[in-house]
Amino acid sequence: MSYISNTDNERKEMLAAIGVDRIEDLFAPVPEAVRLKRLLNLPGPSDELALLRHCEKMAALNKDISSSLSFLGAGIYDHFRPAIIEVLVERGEFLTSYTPYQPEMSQGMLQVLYEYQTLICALTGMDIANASMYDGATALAEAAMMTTDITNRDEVVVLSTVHPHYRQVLQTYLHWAQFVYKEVAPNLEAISAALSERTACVVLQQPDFLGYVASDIANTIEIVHAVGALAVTIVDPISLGILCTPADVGADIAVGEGQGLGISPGYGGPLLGFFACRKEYTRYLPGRIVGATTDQLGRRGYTMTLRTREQDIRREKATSNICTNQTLLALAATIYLCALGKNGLRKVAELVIRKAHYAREALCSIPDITDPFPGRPFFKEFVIQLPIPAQDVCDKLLEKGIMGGLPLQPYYPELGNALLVCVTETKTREQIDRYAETLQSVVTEMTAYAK
Amino acid sequence: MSYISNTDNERKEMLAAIGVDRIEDLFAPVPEAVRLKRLLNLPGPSDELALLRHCEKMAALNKDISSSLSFLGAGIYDHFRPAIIEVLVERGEFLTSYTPYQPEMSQGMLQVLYEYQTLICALTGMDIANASMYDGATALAEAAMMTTDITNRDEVVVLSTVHPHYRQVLQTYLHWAQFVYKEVAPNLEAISAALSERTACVVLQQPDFLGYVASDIANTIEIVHAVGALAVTIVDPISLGILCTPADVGADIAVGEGQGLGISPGYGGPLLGFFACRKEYTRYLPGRIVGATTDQLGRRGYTMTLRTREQDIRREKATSNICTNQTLLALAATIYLCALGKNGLRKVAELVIRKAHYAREALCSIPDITDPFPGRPFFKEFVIQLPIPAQDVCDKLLEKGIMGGLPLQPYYPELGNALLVCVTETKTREQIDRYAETLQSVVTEMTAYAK
Amino acid sequence: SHEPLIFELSRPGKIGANLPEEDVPHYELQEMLPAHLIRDDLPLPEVSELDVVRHFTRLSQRNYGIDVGFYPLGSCTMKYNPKVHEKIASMPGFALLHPLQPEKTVQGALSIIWRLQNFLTEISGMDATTLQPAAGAHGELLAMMMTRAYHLERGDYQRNEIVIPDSAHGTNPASAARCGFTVRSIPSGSDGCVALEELKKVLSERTAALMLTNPNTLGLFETEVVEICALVHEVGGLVYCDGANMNALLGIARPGDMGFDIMHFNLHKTFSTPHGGGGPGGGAVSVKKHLDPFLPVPVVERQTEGEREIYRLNYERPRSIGRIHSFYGAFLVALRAYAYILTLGPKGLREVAENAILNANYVRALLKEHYDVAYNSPVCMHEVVLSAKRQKQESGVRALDISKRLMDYGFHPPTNYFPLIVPEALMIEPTETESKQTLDRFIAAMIQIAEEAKENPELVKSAPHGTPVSRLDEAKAVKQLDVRYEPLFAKKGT
Amino acid sequence: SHEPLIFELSRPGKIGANLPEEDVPHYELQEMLPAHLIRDDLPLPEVSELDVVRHFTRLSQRNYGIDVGFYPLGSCTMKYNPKVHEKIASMPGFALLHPLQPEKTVQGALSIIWRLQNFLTEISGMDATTLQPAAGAHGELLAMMMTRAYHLERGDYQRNEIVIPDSAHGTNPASAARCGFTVRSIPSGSDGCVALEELKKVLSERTAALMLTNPNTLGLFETEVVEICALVHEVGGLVYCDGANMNALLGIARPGDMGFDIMHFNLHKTFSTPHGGGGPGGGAVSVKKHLDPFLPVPVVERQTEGEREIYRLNYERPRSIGRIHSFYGAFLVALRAYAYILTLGPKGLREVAENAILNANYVRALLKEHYDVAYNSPVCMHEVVLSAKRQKQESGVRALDISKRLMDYGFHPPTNYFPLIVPEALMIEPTETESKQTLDRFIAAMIQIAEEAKENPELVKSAPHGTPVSRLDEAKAVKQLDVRYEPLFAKKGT
Repeated sequence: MSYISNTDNERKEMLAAIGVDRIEDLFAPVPEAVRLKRLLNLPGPSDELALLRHCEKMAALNKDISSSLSFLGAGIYDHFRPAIIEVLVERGEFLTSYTPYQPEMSQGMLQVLYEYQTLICALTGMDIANASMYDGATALAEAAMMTTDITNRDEVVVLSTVHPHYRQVLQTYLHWAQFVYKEVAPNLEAISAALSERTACVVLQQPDFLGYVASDIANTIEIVHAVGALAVTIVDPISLGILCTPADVGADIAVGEGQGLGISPGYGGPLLGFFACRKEYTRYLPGRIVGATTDQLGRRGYTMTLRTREQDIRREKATSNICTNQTLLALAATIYLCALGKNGLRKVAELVIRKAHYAREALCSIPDITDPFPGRPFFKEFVIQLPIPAQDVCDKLLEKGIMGGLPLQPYYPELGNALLVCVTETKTREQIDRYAETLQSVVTEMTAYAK
Repeated sequence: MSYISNTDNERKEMLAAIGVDRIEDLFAPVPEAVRLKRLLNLPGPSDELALLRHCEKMAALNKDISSSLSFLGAGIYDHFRPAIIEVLVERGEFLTSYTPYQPEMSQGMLQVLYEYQTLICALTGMDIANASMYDGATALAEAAMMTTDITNRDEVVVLSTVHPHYRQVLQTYLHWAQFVYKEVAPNLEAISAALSERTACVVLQQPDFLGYVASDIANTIEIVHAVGALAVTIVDPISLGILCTPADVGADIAVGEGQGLGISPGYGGPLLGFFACRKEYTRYLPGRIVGATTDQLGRRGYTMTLRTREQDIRREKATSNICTNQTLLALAATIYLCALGKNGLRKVAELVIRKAHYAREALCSIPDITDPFPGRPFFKEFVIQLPIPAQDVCDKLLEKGIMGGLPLQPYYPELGNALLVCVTETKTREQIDRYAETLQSVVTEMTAYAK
Repeated sequence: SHEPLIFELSRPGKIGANLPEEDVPHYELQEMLPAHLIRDDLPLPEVSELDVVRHFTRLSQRNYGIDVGFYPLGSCTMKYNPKVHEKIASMPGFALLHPLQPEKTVQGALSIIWRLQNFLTEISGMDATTLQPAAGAHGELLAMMMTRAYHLERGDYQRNEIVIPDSAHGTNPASAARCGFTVRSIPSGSDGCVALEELKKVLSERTAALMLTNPNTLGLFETEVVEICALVHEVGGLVYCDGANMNALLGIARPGDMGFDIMHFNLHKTFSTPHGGGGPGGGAVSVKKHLDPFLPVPVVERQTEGEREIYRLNYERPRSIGRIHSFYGAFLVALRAYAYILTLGPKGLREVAENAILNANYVRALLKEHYDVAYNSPVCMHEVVLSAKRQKQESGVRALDISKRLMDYGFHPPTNYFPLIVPEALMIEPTETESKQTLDRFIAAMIQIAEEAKENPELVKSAPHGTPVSRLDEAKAVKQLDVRYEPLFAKKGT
Repeated sequence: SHEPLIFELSRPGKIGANLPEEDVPHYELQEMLPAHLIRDDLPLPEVSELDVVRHFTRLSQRNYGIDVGFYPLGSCTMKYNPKVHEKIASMPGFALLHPLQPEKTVQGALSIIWRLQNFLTEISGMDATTLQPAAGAHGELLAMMMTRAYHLERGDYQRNEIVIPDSAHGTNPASAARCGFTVRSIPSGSDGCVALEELKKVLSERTAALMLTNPNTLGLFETEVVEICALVHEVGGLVYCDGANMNALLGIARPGDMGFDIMHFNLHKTFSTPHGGGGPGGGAVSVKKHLDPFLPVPVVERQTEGEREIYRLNYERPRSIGRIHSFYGAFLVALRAYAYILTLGPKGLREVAENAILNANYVRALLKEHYDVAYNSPVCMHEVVLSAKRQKQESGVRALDISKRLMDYGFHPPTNYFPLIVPEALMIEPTETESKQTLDRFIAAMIQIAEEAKENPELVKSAPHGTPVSRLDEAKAVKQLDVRYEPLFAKKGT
């Protein structure tokens, strides 16, 4: 099935109307030398049922987080996704539309994006948000690039507690565009030492990659501003149900990953990068922005605006090269935030932090397991120190149907046998208890064996 | 969550507007003596995630026909259901609407039903179809009751090869309404002998419950007509992709189960009864009928019509008591029949009959298994005779992940160890071969053990 | 924008489905079937998958559902249908069960049926419940069969009359008649409820049962229900409760406690399964102990085997009235009702009734100056019946006109011209899931229309003005009956 | 009908989600977090689940997608998106995979990525493919990074220029600039294609790469593509293919065979994943062997361990340009593309290109008398660019007016004012999934509009007439910037 609807007869009629004999005549401009003289070497065709069966078979080769008990986080989270989201997002009028270049026929999605921008501003405390970016990491990279534009400086300072993948992506973007990437330890001295009149911005993550909340983030940002640099913070939107906003602590740009807002983990994509900043930087914003205006009869309507920043108008002088973005996921996040609303998001954030604290207590009360950062406040992720390599423990846990978290050895070898554990509102107390019991027995068994 | 959207404050405002203090004041007319003084003894409330987990757990206690290899048929069939059906049927405008009493706001569903009626006429060759019935069995019962009205006679003659459940439902309907139910063997002499001037109709099934096609059905119907009785036939809509229509063989009313037309088995419900007849019986039709007409500007539009047959208008003189019917499933069947169309339904029917014949050959070539009805033409179901009780064989097959079919002992003890096997287009040759191999090994093993 | 019939889009050779391949030997049809039984023509449309998707998407846009707006269709309980139920009902472990699978492979399904039966038994105050009926009217018919069986078994052969108030749903007399009974209609009292004197007049040893809707179709609770039941029982009849309006009673009062012997539920109404443009619904019938033996087969039962609970389908019920459905009723609808009850719990269910009543009374309070209230009780239950007789007298604007005009304000109209005993009836059931904001907008529209009826009656009489079609010629639809697309058949054989 | 903002529907105390219960000890927030980091105000709306369902259902009805009608938006390949792909992408075994799961638990996913990489390598005629880019422009940026890496590794430090024809998509120069390159634009020749003389003028030892779209944005195949690639290679540059228009080439010709070194795919365009109102898309970049080492990490590879095939994520790629996505690109989009390719197979893919070309030429043939064709080649590939300059001259009717007027006929307009080199451009890409019937209706509307432009230009200039809003004041949208709902924030702290 090629989803082509014309029949041979119709094709003949069309060729006649065009005035050629064969379809091949229509691609006469393709030189013989570059024509493919054979069929592509590909499988298929497949009928729908066979396709479904094949995909079910492939899916069955995976073990997903609904069939296992997962405490993996590190940027992708198993938050509760109300059933209404998928139903509404998959409505054909949304799903099969494209960039709303023609506002009169796209008022639905344009209004959604206006609502989305408002919600991102509400979460982050920022003045203006764009209509979405590819993911959290590229949103960060765009933010850093934007600060080089704003400040006309060429160095970006990044705290080592920022998500390792985000740092890598940032480094890639900066390096090949010939900017300078500088990584520093997350303390005021180290940061101060790295700052200079070349510093375009400093990048911080709150809560940081290990889940911890920096009490003194406002101070850090003050010293960043003192050298004329900007502060870019990466935030977890769910945490903003209870944590004060990036704007509250003085940040200039807030970015982050919106996957937790009602979007499937999807093996890491597609994701939803969100991007918001203070209004003085509006004309530097990458990506699409939707604005309200009026029509000829004075009726309120929505349209893409500030278009002269964009690549299709401004070409090499555009603020970014982004074109296709993540509108459908912005829609999902909008539905999520509206459904939960003020009370729901706060409730989820409170559930998360309480369950995470309950879990930390349960796990750290296991003999031989310690808390490497006692007293440090955290939101939904925290680190535990194991007596044996975390990867080995996780392998063992997996046999018992538990994905115990992320071994930190590859990212922070200095942390030894550390394991990053994530707990969200979807985990029940019983599941957390089961994890603790299983972990205890695994650790006991493995340390006994090690001895 | 009770899905109530008003807040306490709003409730207070509303009570004030009404002029009472408490909601309880509004049900003052409910005598104290019959008021429930306690909460209902029920579980819950449950949050959405917990509900989903509970339902997943309950679902996991079942073994479904996608996780097993099923050769069950007998009225409910595993036909291929294109993915578009569910997407379109679940659109909120269809899903959450109700009976189109107000045609101006219901043109979508009314047009769907007009198309559905047309498609049922196209399949059955009949002149008029209603907009749906509960299921095949009640559609049959309604048809039989309708013939008592038309003929003013009180006996219904039913062939014993009609689906046993359909016969039971028919008997229930007739018995309690004080009509006479007569069952006869499926041969001309027996039928002739049962006919009289009291016979309102004769009920036949084509293909019959055992899957076989009666070559002489037109002759049978002729002798039915000869005594002034009507012929009601039960047909499999998929078989009508290749079999001649009930109208072709002289039937007056055609009914059947539409589940095969793109509807999930759903543990037997909800189902889709379809109902069609010759136009001279139009005013006796049960159920809703949609007709085309014009609006005040002469535009074509659709509306429920012939409403004076219905219970809400005619009350005890109505042609039936049916009110809520199976519109959404009629929509599914409409989408199915349109998507497959002329070429697709024929292709499916051909696939079915070829695969069923392939399977019969494979199964009947197993030593000790015989064909009890050799040479009798069939469509997608057929009977095989086992050397040991069919139920025991099926139990054994189930252990190997195969639902082998329906043991006929409870329905037709005279058939001995007979098993009713159903093969549809969703079964691959490899699956049929696997069934045959497994059955052979099971039978070999069990007969060896029996000896 | 006009949407053509799918038949008009048809072009020879197209297909809209990607069907399985043929992987078995290609027998010719003639080898398998007698030639005279093979059809030559199959007049179905031929369209592409895109054609199908577009056609039905566009048709859906010409339809109105709860998901689009307020739908106060009285007696139909058009409340919000939770989306999570659709997700549950499409789980393969439910949707893909064959009804003839061995019982041990469907323990989850049988357990849900058994549990829902018990839930409904508790909610109704009865002793046993069946989920076999496919819809409410099917439940009524079942109740009539059981009524007959009950009397016949007692040797009470003369009981052939069913007493029904004139305010009843049409299904009541139709179901009674469908089971061969004679219907005795009784006029409602001046308060809209059953008048005991009228009832007494018709009760006799011929009375098989009284069918009573409570709250009745006027949205009024039958205050004398206990006395009514006693009167019927005194003459040896049964009392049947039409449970269409159970949304008003959840957790507040139970038909079983009022004296009813048998009742039906509309699962789709009270327990919020989608109404699907007219169905599928789901029925259930709950009965007192003395009617239990007559329940239709199969009955889902629980047995304890050692530590395990085993659910089974019991067919060994010699006094059963028999089978009434191809299999076991609308399982996937019952599943949604089950999920709904679990979600709400006992407190939530009572809140449903309370808020349904509150919403109806709110509408009633704010509209009673502008429209006549059908029966002037101080309060109503979950719905209110207004009458446009004032408007009709003053300006010839009828209930139908008001209904059509409501469409221009974006609302689905109430039920009109029912109950039959109310002239120019407008039967409004807001349901508990609608908010005060929505009700306020609806009330404002109704008041505006009442004004328009005075100031500009033509505007109302010519409504609706914004729908894809204006009022349809219903007479023509009957006279020039057009119930299928004839050109499809005209082409036959060509 | 107007739909309020969700914020306008908000009422204190409402909630639209049924959230998990608290089942752990109730620590106070202050016990867990420094008080100064706890926010006091969270200005989100408060609405019910029904409010949410209705609001977004109603908004969807104010939007137009392929499922609603013809959407010939040039350069965007708005073809039918098979519904079965949504079903596949929502299978828990795909949708619920965490990207940091151990490799042994995601073998199915990795195998699909690996297989799709190979499919695209074959389709492109290249040697290796990555699925890391989140969209087409992301792929372009990646290509620019790899271009820089390639030259730097060769010690070619002076190559800082990217040559781009003036007909190119805006993303091309933007991506080049984003990577720090200088853009050298070259004018198209009189035939709409790259003029070799113009190209030669700018090529030098500073040339890092030429970015070329083929077929180009005029819908024309660059007939001299082999010569073009050779010229660039001669001066040491790379040649990049913008694959946005690959729908025209599937199975007919391969960029790798034409001399391109690197190219990107838009999975959502060519392989029909839903465009979602602007995304998510999916990118892929295919390269020749000499660029393989520079592909971003991780790279999905297959190893054979004994009898088993093991898929893994390889990060040990020392010459890689690094990481460009949080994880591995848009897996669920790639999955749909994978399903699409399997469904169509090699023959089906070629038919896509053939029929896309046929459909575009059919539109072109029937409209060329009524509108100017931008560049007068005898045929076009998968899209045709018309110009309304005749209409503009004759009656002042512009491409924009014609686009808006098309809405009144129920069609989404073509892309307008692009490519920039065509005055009053109307860029029409019908795609292969549209039928002759639909094209005929569209052509008729276009001809009708051409008539209207002559007879009644005001009608066209004031279009659209049937949409929820008429033309919007874009200048006001910029001047009085209103990009969020301010009252929500005004209430803060109150």
